[in-house]
Amino acid sequence: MALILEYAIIAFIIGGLMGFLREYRATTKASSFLAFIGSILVLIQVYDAYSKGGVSGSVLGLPVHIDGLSNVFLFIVGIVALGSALFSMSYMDHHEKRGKAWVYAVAYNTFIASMALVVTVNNLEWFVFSWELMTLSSFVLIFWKEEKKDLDASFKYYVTMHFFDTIPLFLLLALGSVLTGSIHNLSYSAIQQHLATASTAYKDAFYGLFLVVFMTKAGIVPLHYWLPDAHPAAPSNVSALLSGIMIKTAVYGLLRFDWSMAGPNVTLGYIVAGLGIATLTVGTLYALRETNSKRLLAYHSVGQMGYIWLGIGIGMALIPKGGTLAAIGALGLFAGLFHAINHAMFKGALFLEAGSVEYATGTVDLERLGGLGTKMKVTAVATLFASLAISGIPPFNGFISKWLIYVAGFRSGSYFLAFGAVMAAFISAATLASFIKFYTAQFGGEREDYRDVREVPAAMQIGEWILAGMTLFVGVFPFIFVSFLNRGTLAVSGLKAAVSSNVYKIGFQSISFLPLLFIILIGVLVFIGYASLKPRFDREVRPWDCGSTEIDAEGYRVSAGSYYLKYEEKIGHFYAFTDWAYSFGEAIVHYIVKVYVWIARYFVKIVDTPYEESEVESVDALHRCEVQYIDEETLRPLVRLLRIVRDVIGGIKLGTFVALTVVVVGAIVCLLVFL
Amino acid sequence: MYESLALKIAGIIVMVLLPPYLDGIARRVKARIQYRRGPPLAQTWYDLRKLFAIPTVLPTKSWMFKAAPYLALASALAAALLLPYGGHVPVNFGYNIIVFFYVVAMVSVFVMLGGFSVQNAFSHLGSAREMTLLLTVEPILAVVYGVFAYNSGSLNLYHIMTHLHLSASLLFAYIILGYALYVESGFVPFDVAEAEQEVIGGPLAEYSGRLLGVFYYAIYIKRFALLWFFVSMVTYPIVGPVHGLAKSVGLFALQLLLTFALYPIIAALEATNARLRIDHIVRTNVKIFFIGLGILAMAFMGW
Amino acid sequence: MSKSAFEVEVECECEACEKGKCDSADLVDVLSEREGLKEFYEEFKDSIHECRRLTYGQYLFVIDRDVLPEATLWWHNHPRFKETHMSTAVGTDERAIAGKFSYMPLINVQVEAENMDRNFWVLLKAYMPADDPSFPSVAAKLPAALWIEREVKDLLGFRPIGHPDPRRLILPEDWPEGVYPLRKDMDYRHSPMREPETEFREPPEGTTTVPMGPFHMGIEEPAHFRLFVKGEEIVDVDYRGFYSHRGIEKVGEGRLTYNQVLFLAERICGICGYQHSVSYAMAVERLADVDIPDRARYIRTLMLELERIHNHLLWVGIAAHMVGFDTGFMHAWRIREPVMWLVERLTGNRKQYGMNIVGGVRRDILDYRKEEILKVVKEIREGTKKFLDIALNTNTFIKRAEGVGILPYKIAKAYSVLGPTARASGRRIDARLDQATKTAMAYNEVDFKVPVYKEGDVLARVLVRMDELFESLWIVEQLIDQMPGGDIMVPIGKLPEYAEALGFTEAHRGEVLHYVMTGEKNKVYRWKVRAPTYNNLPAIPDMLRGYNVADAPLIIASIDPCYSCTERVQFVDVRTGRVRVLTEAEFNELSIKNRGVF
Amino acid sequence: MAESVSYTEKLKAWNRKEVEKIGEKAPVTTPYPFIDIEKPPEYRGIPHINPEKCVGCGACVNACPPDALIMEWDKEHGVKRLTYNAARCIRCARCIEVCPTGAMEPTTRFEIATNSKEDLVEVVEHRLAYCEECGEYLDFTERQIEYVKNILPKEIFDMYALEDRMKLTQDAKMRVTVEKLRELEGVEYPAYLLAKRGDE
Repeated sequence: MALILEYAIIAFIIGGLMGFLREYRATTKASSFLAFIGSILVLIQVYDAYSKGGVSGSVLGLPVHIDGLSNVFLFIVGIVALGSALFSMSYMDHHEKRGKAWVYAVAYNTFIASMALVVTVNNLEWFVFSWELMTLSSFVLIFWKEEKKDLDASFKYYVTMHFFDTIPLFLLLALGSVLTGSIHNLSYSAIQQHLATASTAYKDAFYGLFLVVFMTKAGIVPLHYWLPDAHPAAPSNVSALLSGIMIKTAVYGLLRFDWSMAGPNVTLGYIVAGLGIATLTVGTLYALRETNSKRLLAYHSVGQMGYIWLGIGIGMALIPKGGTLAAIGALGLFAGLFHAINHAMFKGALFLEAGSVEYATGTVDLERLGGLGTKMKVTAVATLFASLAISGIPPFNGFISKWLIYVAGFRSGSYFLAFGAVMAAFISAATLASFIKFYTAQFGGEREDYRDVREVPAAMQIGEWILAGMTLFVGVFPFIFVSFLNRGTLAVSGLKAAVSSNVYKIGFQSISFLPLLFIILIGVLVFIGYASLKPRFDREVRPWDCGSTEIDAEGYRVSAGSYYLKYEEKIGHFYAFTDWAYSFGEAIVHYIVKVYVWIARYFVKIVDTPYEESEVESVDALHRCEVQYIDEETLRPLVRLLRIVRDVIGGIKLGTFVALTVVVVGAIVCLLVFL
Repeated sequence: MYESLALKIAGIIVMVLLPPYLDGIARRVKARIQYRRGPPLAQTWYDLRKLFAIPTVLPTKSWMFKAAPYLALASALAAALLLPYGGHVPVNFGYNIIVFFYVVAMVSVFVMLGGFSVQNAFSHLGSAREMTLLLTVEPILAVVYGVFAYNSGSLNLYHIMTHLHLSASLLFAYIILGYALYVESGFVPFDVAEAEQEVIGGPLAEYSGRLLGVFYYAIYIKRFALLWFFVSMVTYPIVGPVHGLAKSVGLFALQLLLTFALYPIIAALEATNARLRIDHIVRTNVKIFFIGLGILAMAFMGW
Repeated sequence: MSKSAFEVEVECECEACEKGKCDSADLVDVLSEREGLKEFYEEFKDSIHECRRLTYGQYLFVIDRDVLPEATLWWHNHPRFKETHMSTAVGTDERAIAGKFSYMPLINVQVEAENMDRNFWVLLKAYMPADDPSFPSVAAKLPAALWIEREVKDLLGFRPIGHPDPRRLILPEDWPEGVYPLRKDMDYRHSPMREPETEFREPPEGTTTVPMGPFHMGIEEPAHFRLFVKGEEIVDVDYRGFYSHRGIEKVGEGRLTYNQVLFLAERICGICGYQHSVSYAMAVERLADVDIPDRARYIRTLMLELERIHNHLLWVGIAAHMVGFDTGFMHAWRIREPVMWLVERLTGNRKQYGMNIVGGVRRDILDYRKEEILKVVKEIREGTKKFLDIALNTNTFIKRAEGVGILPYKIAKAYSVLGPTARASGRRIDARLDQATKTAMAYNEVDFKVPVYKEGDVLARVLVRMDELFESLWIVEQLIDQMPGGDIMVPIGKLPEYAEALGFTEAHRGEVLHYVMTGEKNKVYRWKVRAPTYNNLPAIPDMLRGYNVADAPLIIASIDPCYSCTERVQFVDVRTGRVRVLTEAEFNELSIKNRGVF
Repeated sequence: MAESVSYTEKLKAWNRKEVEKIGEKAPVTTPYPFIDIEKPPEYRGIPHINPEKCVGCGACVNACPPDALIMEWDKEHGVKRLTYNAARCIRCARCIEVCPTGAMEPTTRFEIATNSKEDLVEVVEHRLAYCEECGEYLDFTERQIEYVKNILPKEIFDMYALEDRMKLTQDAKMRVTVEKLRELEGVEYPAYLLAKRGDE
């Protein structure tokens, strides 16, 4: 049976082929449009699978099964890709001077398609294949801009992924083939069956390796160090995909493999919850002092990932206990999934908005931005919605899922998990602080620099508003997602969360919230207040500056870096400690790179290519080398071909070339594995 | 049915009319402590009436500047509507302690958004201080949720109020709650956000006339809501489940009485303290947060 | 008499000298009267043109302008005279008399702390030719001279060569170049034409500019502190003041008689007016060489101390208010109020007593009022004790005051910081005892201690002031007890022409200094007023740096700044002698008419 | 002073605290604009010119530091105008001290807030003495002359001679003197006197 997903994937492939249009704008617009079509098809597939209660089939020959859990994540893929694709149509004009539209077209569509496959395929081999494809295409997109620091970030990303993702995944493939006795029978059900009877050592290895894989991808502390560099490096529409979808695939993997496949594990649950607590604290408090808007958002991605992991951890830890606690655990799992969806929406919207500001002003530096509120009203309101949503202000969607996480945490009866809820509530305030800064530094006040700024094109506005509007819509009508999500929890744990919900109410046992009533009440109260105390305005004046003459208006504001300096000073020990941990992570990457280079040199010795020994010591040295991949000798014919292509297509930069090569190499490696 | 309606209406009347009078009481008490005569009790109302009559001077074109006071007022009223008045809740949109505090926090959020919408360093400084204050109070409140949830087995506001059982950790939690509410209300010594001598009114520096009046009104109602929450948390566990008109009215009277009794104490505390600096407050609150974690541990140990 | 005996027992042996009648004393006698004078004379022998004693304890050297910095620094950095400081300087348009301009630093030499018979004033007068009024700047090496050199540059058109910060200080930036208000030939028609453009320091990178003033809750009078902050921390400060410059010195010169100037002097400041009044009267009495009756001296001292008492209470109230401790404010002012009532009964007014006249006082203290004074003193002592008990036990207040706004001793000395601010930083100075106040006041006949703290923070300033307050109460009690009988004033006839003298008191903020040079017909030729805030304010940026925006009002208030004292624009019409305010139409007319001039 | 208590007694008895009847712990503030504030009897308020006593000598004008008192001569109308402006007054009471006739009277008034500035101005007009000889007004007022006549010791001065010459302008005086001299000695006008008059 042909799935709608197949058409979606085909749409993405065509989108990638749009790279053959030589003209920049035509390429980006056409490929974005096809990505848009593909996203809509994905969403139709989601609805189809939801209404049918799970579908199986094959997509281009790959075995696919869409159950409740897959469906949740497929929805995330669809909705964020939809907004991003619409946004890209105009946004990509901003990067016109960089050229290389075809690289973008290929990588962007490959990226979305691979993520759609990651969450739907029904076989570990194909999972690994799509996963690597996702990593590679995202890698290409991250350094697509080819600025020095972007290159560093992308290498950091790639090396980290290689070491903590690819290697464990290949080990897992080996483990799976040992377990099932054949490399060709790695479907999820088969592994599950064999795993059920396997020894604990197998299971532990399984748990541990997968945990590392997904921790890295999700940016969980202490393996989050790549994320705040990698996400801002990409163009904003891609950042939205990275933060909105890609790191969620790690959540999918966690649920699919570490829970659904291997069975729930209380200890692992506590570990996951603990990692979640650490992550949400570190990520958000780091975001608090960030002044680059995209880095800030990237740190928040880390922080919000912590929330999701906390929710899942609560579920994993409590469900095996049974009874009331299992119900609370199911609520935690439900809340975690819900937060994943919500995070995709608001974080997608926020990255798109950061892109809009970048598009309009050319900068993402919060220190230099300001006064856009009166110029870019539509973007401003969208940002406000998304900011309030991520800060968990009712009645936006972020509130509902965070609140359910608190409820699950406080009711868990475990000090550790309750502590998690306390930290979550605290971090919610920190998120608010950070987003008050994020919003007001860009849109508050008046600034002369940006007097001529105009609102971004309609396509971008619509792209933002699809996601920003969803934050409010889902916040007011959360019930529409309850059964959808409950299918997910059912698929994972076999339990439904006992969330009571109807059109105007969502709740758990006697704790409930009536978002519709709330928003109506606020509306009515604002109306009453406004009607009875209608504002009357006098003249317009300059802001009060104590009567001093000629105060420099540009400097008459608190710059984004100094909003919460006192607070940051007071919790300086925290920063010092985590900075240390961060540099430790950096050091690890550094040594891994050294090992890789050493291996490369070893290979080089074997095949006797002319490397200058003294030069190849670090990533930077690798940059400088004309030839910098280790598998050159084995792939010599292909490289030759590509070189010819490079010479034919003049003006392609080295980085692009490398990227392309790496994609091809990765694909070939996967093919080799598959065979 | 009718009695419920009557009490709800009484509650709404109280929340709308009483807050400025409470401020009037505070002013009288402060005046007495300072050996002054003090203004009439309705002085705050007179002030508000005067402010309402004056048109607002606009320092910016931003729509947020104009909308923020009304949103803040609506949030404050919404928070107050969520509390029980003699056992009856006027509008119940969230049977939930967390919802209440989030809605209260929304008042601060809109104050900040209003303050940040103008190009004025004083507004910005004040707003950033307000946020820092919120940032340090929130974890303390979270600890209190934890203790209450564990103690009563629910996060439902009324379930908590009626199912609390006495323990050492609960008493400590009450103390911490009182502290957190005092801080969140922004009374001296925690009035750093609007410190007149330092940042000339902070987020409200640019507001004038009617919009300023609306903001003040919202802040008075917010303070009232927080106090009323505390009063309810004290009275309900004592009185127990409410049935019948007499008991409802009695409870309502008790709540009112306690409010009137507590406000002078607050005023006295305000009058006998100097304003702290924001770093003092952060330090103190972080300390109290760690103490709170200890109390939470006590609660989970069953003490 | 022998020279050595002269040195040791100068007061009892030379009655004439004590009264300053030693005009005839020769150079050697003059130089041997005080320690250090001879040493100085030897050092700068070649550059000293004239050396004379003006009056008891005030020595004038006329020196070359080239050695001004060396001479000033010689005294200031003298290893034995530790607390010596440059009080201020006077620039005079002496073209009418000597055909030259003069610039004269006034140095308060402290040989021994609290010994008014050994300490003395040194006035280093340097003449400058009328066509080239310039002198080498002292300010590069001595921050105390920063402001005064900018002031003479503004008001008299002198050029301090090598000044590190030659921006305008007193005149607004739109004031036309080449018009110097304190020159005798100043044309009154010149007036500002444009919107003022003020020069400010460039803000450091990445900072927020917080304008503290001119109209700010935390500053009672107009002054503009431009704080450059990062977050809440103050990185740098710039100051612009003199918004309330009233040109009082100019008004006093030439037109008014010496007794009328006295009333003007009293109105320099709202709360320390009597200090100014006494200082001025003292300066005139000293140059006229008049001894005022003992009873007048006692009454003056009594009033001065009463003023100090209520000013310290006022200040502590303000300090409490600055940190939001309004109860402290209210109570401090409530305790203060009986003093005001008392003073109202003694003099006829709450403030601006109008009690002084050159040569004595105008109202006597009647006997039955003595009881009342004692009653009030008792009341205040009890009230203040209770107040301090409460305030110093208010944790939040102490937290705000402790360790905030620290002014190290070295900076205090370099800026010649005065009064309680200096004493809180460890400077042991008090003009009541340090210099010869015995001709106008009775401090040499009462017993009291000068409290000194070393911490240098705001709390130390609070404590210094409170200790002083109790000392003042004790002084008042002694004065009442010892009050001699007799006249309360002596008439003063004609003043000598072109005589100079200094008058000074220790106000509650520090040493108030009045320099008077008489002109013809009992008028004042040059009158220079230096309020203590003038020396304390330049040190404020140093106190503010590194602290928070929240601390700024308290730190600024902690020196008890009085801007109107410091900034002494109204227009004086020279023909009618009447102060008038120009209407806008007149203003425009003037600007059209005088376009050619500028 | 209608009260039976003597002024000194009143001075001694005056105590603001008792006047306001305020106890130890009671508020110290008063609802000021609604009640009358008791001033101490010594209070030095704005002075007031008693037109009956004023002779228009201008001693106060000379002593006044802030020019609150101004003297104007209006020779056309034969009026000398003493203007006192309370808005300018600094209440130093120097005028009271120097006034020879006690016309400047101290008051305890301190509230000078008003809607119109004219309320603050007191004007005393004196008739200038009239020169019987030349018909011009003198610099002095009639009262001044009366006053001088009263205080001069009659046994020393020849009052009649004085009265003759007092009400003359400077020029007239000179002329009279010269005429008298001529009467006595029979000489003509000195040349310089004639020349000067011709110039004018």
